[in-house]
Amino acid sequence: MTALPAALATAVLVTAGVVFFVAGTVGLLRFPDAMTRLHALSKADNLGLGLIVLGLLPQAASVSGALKLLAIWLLTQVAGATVTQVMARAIWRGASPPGASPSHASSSEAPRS
Amino acid sequence: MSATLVADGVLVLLLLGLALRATAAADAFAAVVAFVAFGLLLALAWMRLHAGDVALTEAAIGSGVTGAVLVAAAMRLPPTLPHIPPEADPEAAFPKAMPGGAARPEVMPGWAARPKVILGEAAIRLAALLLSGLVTACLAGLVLWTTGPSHSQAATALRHLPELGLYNAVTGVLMAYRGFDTLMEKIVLLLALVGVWSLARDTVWGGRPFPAAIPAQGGAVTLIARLLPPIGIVVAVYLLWVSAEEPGGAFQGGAILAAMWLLVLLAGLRQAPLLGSRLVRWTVAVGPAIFLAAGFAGFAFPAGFLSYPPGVAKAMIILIEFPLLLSIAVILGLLVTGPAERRP
Amino acid sequence: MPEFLLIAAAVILLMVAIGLVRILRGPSDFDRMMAAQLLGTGGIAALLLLGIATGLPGSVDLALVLALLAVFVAVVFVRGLAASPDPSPRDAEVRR
Amino acid sequence: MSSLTLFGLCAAGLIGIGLYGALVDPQPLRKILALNLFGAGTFLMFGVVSRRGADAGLGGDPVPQAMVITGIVVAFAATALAVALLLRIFQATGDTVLEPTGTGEE
Repeated sequence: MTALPAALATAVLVTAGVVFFVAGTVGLLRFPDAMTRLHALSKADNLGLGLIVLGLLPQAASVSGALKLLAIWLLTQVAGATVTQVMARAIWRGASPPGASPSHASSSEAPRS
Repeated sequence: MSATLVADGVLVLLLLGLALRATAAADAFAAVVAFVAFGLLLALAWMRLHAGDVALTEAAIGSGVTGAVLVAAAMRLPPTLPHIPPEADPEAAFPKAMPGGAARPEVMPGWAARPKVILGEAAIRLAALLLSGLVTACLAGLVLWTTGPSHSQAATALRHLPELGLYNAVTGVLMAYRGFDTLMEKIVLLLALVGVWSLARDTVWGGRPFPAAIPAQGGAVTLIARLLPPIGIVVAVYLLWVSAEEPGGAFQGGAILAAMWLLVLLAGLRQAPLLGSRLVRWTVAVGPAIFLAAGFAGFAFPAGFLSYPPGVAKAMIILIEFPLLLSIAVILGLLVTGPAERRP
Repeated sequence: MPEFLLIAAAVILLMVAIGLVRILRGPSDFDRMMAAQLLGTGGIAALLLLGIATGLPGSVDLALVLALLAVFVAVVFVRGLAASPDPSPRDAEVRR
Repeated sequence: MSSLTLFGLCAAGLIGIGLYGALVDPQPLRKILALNLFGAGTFLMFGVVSRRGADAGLGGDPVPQAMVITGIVVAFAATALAVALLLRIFQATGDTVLEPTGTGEE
């Protein structure tokens, strides 16, 4: 169906992407606190999805389809990075006042009110 | 084939698990998170059912915009039941120590003191369980029992599409074959908006939504709110444009536009509009009004209400759909922001 | 090739399912949001894999829409829509 | 067991879960959420019917699909109205609980 080099590239890149998803999930479950878990999540977000989109590029049916895939890739890269930053800041602010719990006491400035 | 079945099986189990989580979670916020995740996966299921248009609608409206409404409500309401008997200490009812609220009580604390109610409650739960179990069993039996192809109106719906210049059958059904439904649905949206607006206190009528102005955020939120809306606008117009041939449409595009607008409001880059302003009222009304006018224009031709004259059908549909896109976006956004809560 | 992509999609969905334990366990709402974020990303990946493997029309468009909405939802979760404390005194008492 | 049957069973399950939640949960917000799940299940059932009606070269019958799109939008409108009503009740009374029958004041 597809040329061998293209199929090979897809297989390698998609597999690598899946590996990052596995790593991200394991990290999300096993890491000790919110910040480190966020670190794990961002790996799945950026590298996992990025590699899979790159891997699917050779399989795209048309040039416009490939361009759309690239647009998705760009969008998720930028969005993933900024969302991670937003969340990290909210976690940081929510956790920082001594003795205050993130989801309750600091409701006037951080994270959710 | 079996790989598809495995993927679908995982998807179905995930859907059911998230639905259970959304009903069983003690914490309202956790339930809403599960619901949004559920909607996202449901879009995948719609894709697998070869319903791309529905998948887009579910993702944008069923999960995205509905999720925003529910999150806003979950954050303004107490996490569990606020109904505390006078002697109970609110601190004890809602311990503040656990960040995620893991220690919050599952049920209303007052119930523990009322054994009679517990009995009644158990009976109600059992009856509800039996009833919903019965409904599920009947439906499941129906699904397993009837396996053949179902009666289809696909051919009927397709018949007139070429004359309309449309190749996406779902758009064709929405705009022509059952255009009356679509018109009515706009009216329902408008009525819902009127209903939401009517809940404002008299003193703030015509004012702005949200109890106070949202301050500008700065940082990454502002960056996203500046970066994403231009992309979102392109995607929304694209979705409307391709809806003649591929999955897409005014609702899906409108929901994306609404999400982008809400993003800008959340970042504090713009203030929510005065609900009494003439601009808001006109924007909300223009799409449905043009649709209605086009419907009445159908009387000028032999076919009657909501019929499109041959030859100019496609131009007319585009003329109807672009104002609709704008109106839908504003209506959806205003349904999320809610009634006026501060003075004009 | 389609078989391989489908298996990859199933594995990712499975991973996402396991990650959802975080929605269940928390402990903080941020952990729940992270699990939802992972679900969004994994959902987009699975959708692209499924769509390209089985040639579903519009799957790439849906992925684009999901990518946009995932950001929107994440910001809504973090920021909240009601940006200021509610005037009702009762609310302050039981506020999350 | 085909994929389509799986989705049909999923729809039946969702309807059951949603119905149970809407009947039993005393919090109105959670009732609204459960009703949305109920609706999602109903729509999914429609989707299965639509897919079984695949005909004339289409992946599914477009008429149920269009009805589901309308349904999702109307469900959203109803949800938004219900939530606004709930928030207003909470604002006015400081309470959101629908009293269980037969239990007044303590």
